[in-house]
Amino acid sequence: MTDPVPEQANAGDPPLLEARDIVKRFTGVLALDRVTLSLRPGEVHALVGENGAGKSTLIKVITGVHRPDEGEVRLAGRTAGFADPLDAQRAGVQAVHQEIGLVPDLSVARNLLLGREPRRALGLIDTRRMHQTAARTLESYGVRVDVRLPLRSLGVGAQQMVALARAVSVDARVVIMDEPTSSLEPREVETLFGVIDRLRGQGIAVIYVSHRLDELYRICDGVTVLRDGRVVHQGALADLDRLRLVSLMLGRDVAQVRSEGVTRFSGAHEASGRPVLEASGLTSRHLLDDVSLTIRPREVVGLGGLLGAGRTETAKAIAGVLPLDAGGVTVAGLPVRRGSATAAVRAGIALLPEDRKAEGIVPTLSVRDNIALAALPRLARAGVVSDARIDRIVETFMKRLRIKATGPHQPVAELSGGNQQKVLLARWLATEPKVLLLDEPTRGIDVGAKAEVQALVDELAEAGLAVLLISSDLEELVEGSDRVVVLRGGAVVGELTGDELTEEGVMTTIAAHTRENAG
Amino acid sequence: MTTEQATADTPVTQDAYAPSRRDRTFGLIQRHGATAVLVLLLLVGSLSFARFPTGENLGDIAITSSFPAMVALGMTFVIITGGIDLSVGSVFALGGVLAAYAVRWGTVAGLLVPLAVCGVVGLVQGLLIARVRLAPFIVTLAGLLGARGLLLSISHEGATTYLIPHGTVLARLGQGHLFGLGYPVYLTLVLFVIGGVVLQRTGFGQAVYAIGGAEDAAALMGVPVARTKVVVYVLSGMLAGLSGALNAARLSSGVTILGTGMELDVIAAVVIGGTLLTGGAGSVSGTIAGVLLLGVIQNLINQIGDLSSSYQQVVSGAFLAVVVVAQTYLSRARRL
Amino acid sequence: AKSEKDQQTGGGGAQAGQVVQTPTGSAPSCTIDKFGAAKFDPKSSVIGFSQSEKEANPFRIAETASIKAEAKQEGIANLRTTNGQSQFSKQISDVQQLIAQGAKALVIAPLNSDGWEPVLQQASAKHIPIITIDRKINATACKDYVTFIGSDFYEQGRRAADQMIKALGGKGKVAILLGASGNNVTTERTGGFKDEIAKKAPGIQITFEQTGDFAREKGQQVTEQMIQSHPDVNAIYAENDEMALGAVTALKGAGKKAGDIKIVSVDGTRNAVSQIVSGWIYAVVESNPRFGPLAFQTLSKFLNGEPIPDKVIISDREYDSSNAKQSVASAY
Amino acid sequence: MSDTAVALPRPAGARTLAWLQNYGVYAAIAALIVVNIVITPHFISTENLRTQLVQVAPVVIVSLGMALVIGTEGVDLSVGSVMALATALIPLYLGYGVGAAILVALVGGVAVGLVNGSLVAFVNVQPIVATLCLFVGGRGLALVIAGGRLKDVHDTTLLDLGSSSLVGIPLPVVVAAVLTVLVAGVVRRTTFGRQLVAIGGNRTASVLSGLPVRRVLLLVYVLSGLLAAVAGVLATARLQASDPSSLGLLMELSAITAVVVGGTPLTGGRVRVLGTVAGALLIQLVRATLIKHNLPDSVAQMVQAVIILAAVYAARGGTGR
Ligand SMILES: Nc1ncnc2c1ncn2[C@@H]1O[C@H](COP(=O)(O)OP(=O)(O)OP(=O)(O)O)[C@@H](O)[C@H]1O
Ligand SMILES: Nc1ncnc2c1ncn2[C@@H]1O[C@H](COP(=O)(O)OP(=O)(O)OP(=O)(O)O)[C@@H](O)[C@H]1O
Ligand SMILES: [Mg+2]
Ligand SMILES: [Mg+2]
Repeated sequence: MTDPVPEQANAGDPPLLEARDIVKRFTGVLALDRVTLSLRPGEVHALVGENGAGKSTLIKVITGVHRPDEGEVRLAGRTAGFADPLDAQRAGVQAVHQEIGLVPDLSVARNLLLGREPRRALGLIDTRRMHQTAARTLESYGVRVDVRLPLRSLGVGAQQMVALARAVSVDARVVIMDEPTSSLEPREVETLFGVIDRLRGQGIAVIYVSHRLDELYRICDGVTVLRDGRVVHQGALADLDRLRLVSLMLGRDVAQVRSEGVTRFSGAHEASGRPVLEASGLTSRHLLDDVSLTIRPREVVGLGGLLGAGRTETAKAIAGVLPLDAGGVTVAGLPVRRGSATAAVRAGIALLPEDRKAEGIVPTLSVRDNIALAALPRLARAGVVSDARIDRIVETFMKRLRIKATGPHQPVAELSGGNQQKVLLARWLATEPKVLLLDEPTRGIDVGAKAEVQALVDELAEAGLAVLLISSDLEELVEGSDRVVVLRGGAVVGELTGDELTEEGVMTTIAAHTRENAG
Repeated sequence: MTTEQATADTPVTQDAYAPSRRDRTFGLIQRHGATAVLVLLLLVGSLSFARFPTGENLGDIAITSSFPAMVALGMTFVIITGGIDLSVGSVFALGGVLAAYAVRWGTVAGLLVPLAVCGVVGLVQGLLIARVRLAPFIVTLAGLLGARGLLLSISHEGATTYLIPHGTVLARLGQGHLFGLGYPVYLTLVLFVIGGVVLQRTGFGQAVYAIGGAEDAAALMGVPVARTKVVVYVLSGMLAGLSGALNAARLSSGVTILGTGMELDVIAAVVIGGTLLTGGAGSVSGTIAGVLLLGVIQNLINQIGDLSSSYQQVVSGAFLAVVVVAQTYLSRARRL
Repeated sequence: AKSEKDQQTGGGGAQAGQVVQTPTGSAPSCTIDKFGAAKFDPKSSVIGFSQSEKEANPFRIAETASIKAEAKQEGIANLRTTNGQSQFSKQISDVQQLIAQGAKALVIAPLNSDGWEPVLQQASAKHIPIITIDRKINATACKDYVTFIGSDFYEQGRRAADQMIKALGGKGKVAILLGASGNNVTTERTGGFKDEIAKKAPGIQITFEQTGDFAREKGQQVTEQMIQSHPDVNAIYAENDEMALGAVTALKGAGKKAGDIKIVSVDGTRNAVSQIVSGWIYAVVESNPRFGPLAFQTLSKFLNGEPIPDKVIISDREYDSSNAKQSVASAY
Repeated sequence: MSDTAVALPRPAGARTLAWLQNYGVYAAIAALIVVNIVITPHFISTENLRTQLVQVAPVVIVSLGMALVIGTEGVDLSVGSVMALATALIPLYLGYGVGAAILVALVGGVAVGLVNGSLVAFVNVQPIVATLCLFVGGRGLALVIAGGRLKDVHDTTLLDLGSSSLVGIPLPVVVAAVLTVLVAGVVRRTTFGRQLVAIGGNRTASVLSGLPVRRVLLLVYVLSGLLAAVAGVLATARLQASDPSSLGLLMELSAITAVVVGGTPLTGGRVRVLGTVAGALLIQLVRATLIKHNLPDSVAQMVQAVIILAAVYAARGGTGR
């Protein structure tokens, strides 16, 4: 392994990493079109663009996952051309990929240390030391778990932290982070920024991909804006203001972007009537403790809390997929059969899961079939589906959500993350639900699409839906919700409405209870 | 490590994340469900049949199970990577025929030739699976046919059975006893211990699990996916060949009709042992329990005595169902 | 070419029992003392019978039934039977288990001739007499086992060839439906047939040989393919009756008439013999499965101290148009 | 930017490549037919065509059910035993008429499917071991029912099912064709069909989407059992005998191979009905070619291995692991 570059970076240094005229085609898609990018030691470089712009693809080319069709990758002035990720890692190029890229069934410790486990005599793995090292490392990232548990038992956010810790804790010269914060809490984000600052100090170059613009401005030096696989802007981030950046990404002019504001929530809807959703006393051992909440039509209720607070579990419990020890759910006054997702869907409950890949998309199916999936019974007569009706609904939603695909028959696995998210949203909207449970709905979605999704949530609420919004993006949570219920350790610890409903308010509620119970 | 100092002011989480005792017991049973069922079955067998718990009978079960066990060891590795090896039955038979054929050049040849040839069979399969990216099921199905074809051509369409002469070291290896147990039993135990250590305590073992758990992620984490897969199939081929060779030594001859249908028994044993066919999870201790379970079931059916062959099959299928259901219930993972 | 002697050996009734061929190998010489076993009373002892294949074809059904019936008749209360289900490893462990269960004598229908080493070792350590039926074990008689009772498969092949030569008048093209690959029976029935044809009828060519796995369906399918690729074949030698019957179905399906293609097979099942009557099959060489009487008779002789020959070859009958009609009832 | 879904164009070259990957099995069949026309005497004849189609019909029917099961990321090892069970049941009930006998045989298949399906859907047993139980026990049961014996079948109506033709097409082939169309229709046009591939593609997502996962799984195994029973009935009619000891032996391997060669990945989430039929045809052609050329078993097995690999290689990309 190579040693990290020790000295501080300065402008005169040669580029540490360079991508030159990279072209990458997939069957039918030109994902990268002569993309050039160069990084100096100690530079934190933002890579931004709409969903499907080619960010992840560029990263995969740099780390040897994909072979470029044209162009070359150079490391410290020499042609690198990594054959595979292992090759890249040996040369000191580490990446945290967008879809986490860990092995869910392996234990946390093994995931963290895979390939560099502490050894004993005979080269055998020293399990005890491995667990200690892992626990210690993770604790420094604010994650305290039993590292012997399989990774899958952690929430997405904690998994993300494990992936980060893994990438950063080896000798690296370049660290690439593809949307590392998409499911992190403010607190974890701070931890992460601390880490990045340290990397910068050690002369390590960082490529940082995120759809959260304020993060970019806080830590990035340079920026590359991609649109449809082409570089549309490159330079220092400080030279670009936010509006200009967004307009570059979206390819729209500044004036138009300005008129659209930060979040697209209008807050125009007014909750009314009897609650559609009433969840009472939801209890599941170790996970949920007597959680009750109600949502009225035209109301957006936010769920706040730290990672592992039980927000996802609450949503899953309502959707009938989490085995419950006690408690129940009614929709429009009618009880929903417990532990049956089918019954919940039929009652009008829709859950947009947080883990898109594992719980959302069906990768073998087309965009069309993915969209139609949950609504099939409605689109069929006597069990025979009507292609015409499906086509109509699919077309409607592909337009309405502006899903970027070669067509309805493109395999959904080929779409960019953001577009996959839109497909899932379309799947649920097609069922015409009464209650919409959104678990991190804008996770990994670009600014344009994010605004669209937010507007859509607004619009849906206005149209009479009851919405439960789970988001790690506090701004989104506060702006989007009429009311925020705060969870901790699987129990409700507070509720904020009206004037209390501010980012600070939510933070204090969480923090108060955390401190209170920490001892 | 480049991260030294931590931002560890207040930890985000509480001790709720430490597993409860219940969870840990649960995990223990989950990992050893097959063993639990095996113990149960041994108890039932001992109580029901006086002739069952004798040293001689148990010794018979041990030696009879040792050959499929070796094969199952290789299969465990294969299945944990998310693959499957249907060729093992044919390769097992091929190993035996080769050993009997090659023993004319000495015991070493009698062991090395089958190991080498069967290893090559595994290598070819592994390359086709890992490099050419063909489906393991199909590749090893072709291997099943190919290895059987090879065996038939060596033995003149099965007309010639090569013998392993009495008194050769090879024959003694297969037939010798120590404390009432055949040598192959000890060898099997040693192989399983090594297999367990390799799987749990080496980088290779970690790679095997990682590939089965999420192949793409494993590749992203820098696991040498293709190489590991190739090695796993070579291992499976060699273990099947070794098992066949030792079995031939025990039988003193390279019997040509062995091994048909063996692949399903072995796969069943591995899966009953708690290894997931989808890959990523499993253990060699489970596998040995699985193999013994099948052996004990067979033995118990014979203890019953006078069943016609058809009833034997029915009973054996029913037994299997009970065992499989029991094992599944015991090791049921919590979903979602 | 019949060397039949009317020495009925028990069983009797309408069903034809086995007939010992004369001369029966070398002179009887194996005694219980020479073998080294101790005397015991079979009626009160555990006797083990290990069958090789499922009782799912007429031969195995008749064989097992005959053993069981005879044991009952002899008053043997403790007959333990196992079935190897066509898996050789299983049969080996079956027999070991019989030994562990205290069997005093073993009757074995081996699935394979080789590979009996562990069983023979265990048995000889306990001086358990073994009688193998229908297939030989490749080992030393009167040392590793007492004796073998059964047909001579090679001879069956030769006799089938003789029938074939008669059917074709010494000239023509023959297809062989082989038994399962790697099986001793297949090997010997093929060897005997081919050797005899080569020796006696150079005018007969064997132009096609494919395995039918001893099963009717496979025999039918292979024959269907053969009819089209080798339309000039005049005769079929099927290594068991089931494949012959499959061939008959195939020929019927292809619009052939009875006797267009001569079929000779081995086994002597009732179905096959009745097809001789209807003209579809030319001749069948019998392989008599009723081993019970002969096996237990041999065992009791042995236990009485009488000398036993190292092999008891039974004389199988032949069925053709001359005797098929009267014999259908006595076929198995 | 307009308000339409953004359509990205796909070049023609990519389409050809994708076609070849998806339809390699058809290319392999075509190649094999050409080779046979050149090297095999009497290959092009209606009799030969008939023989191949009639022989492959039961395999096709079983493979259809297998394709559905594999689509859900499962596998059904018990199909051969179901055929044995069906064939064993027929002679018992022929006395009540052909219809009754066939009905009972089919019910037998459904019963096996229910057991398999329950184990998989409700007990969560891995499909390969769940169906292994009846793979072992089913044939035993068939033999018990049949008293271990092969029985000749003389009922002319039943025999007609195996040997008569409809406008020149043998009846078993007609049945297989009709069932193919039906199954293709189920996969393409019904809720059930869409749901089963979704379950195979991502079971968790299917649960979360509210699909009746268990019901669908149960039904899939029932269909597989039913189709195997149909194949058992046809095979009985053609063999003119009920032979539970050997009917359908190794059928599970043939069927799985047909399905996989036809482009359905064992990892589930996709079902190729026509590909499956083509896969069965390909295997049939390979076997026929080897038999017709009278190759010894050793060579035949090795050649078969190579051809299967070649076919899958050609269809690579369509198959998963
Ligand atoms: N394996 C693949 N096969 C075919 N097309 C692909 C593949 N991977 C990516 N693409 C296509 O390449 C383009 C770029 O995708 P990429 O994942 O790089 O986008 P991204 O910028 O990372 O988007 P997001 O912000 O949503 O993650 C998209 O149009 C996508 O559909
Ligand atoms: N930071 C962490 N440290 C330790 N364990 C964690 C952490 N985050 C999550 N977990 C584990 O993951 C499980 C699920 O947490 P998870 O993300 O996802 O719950 P959640 O409250 O729904 O979170 P989110 O609000 O992010 O959806 C928790 O029960 C806990 O065991
Ligand atoms: Mg991306
Ligand atoms: Mg969550």
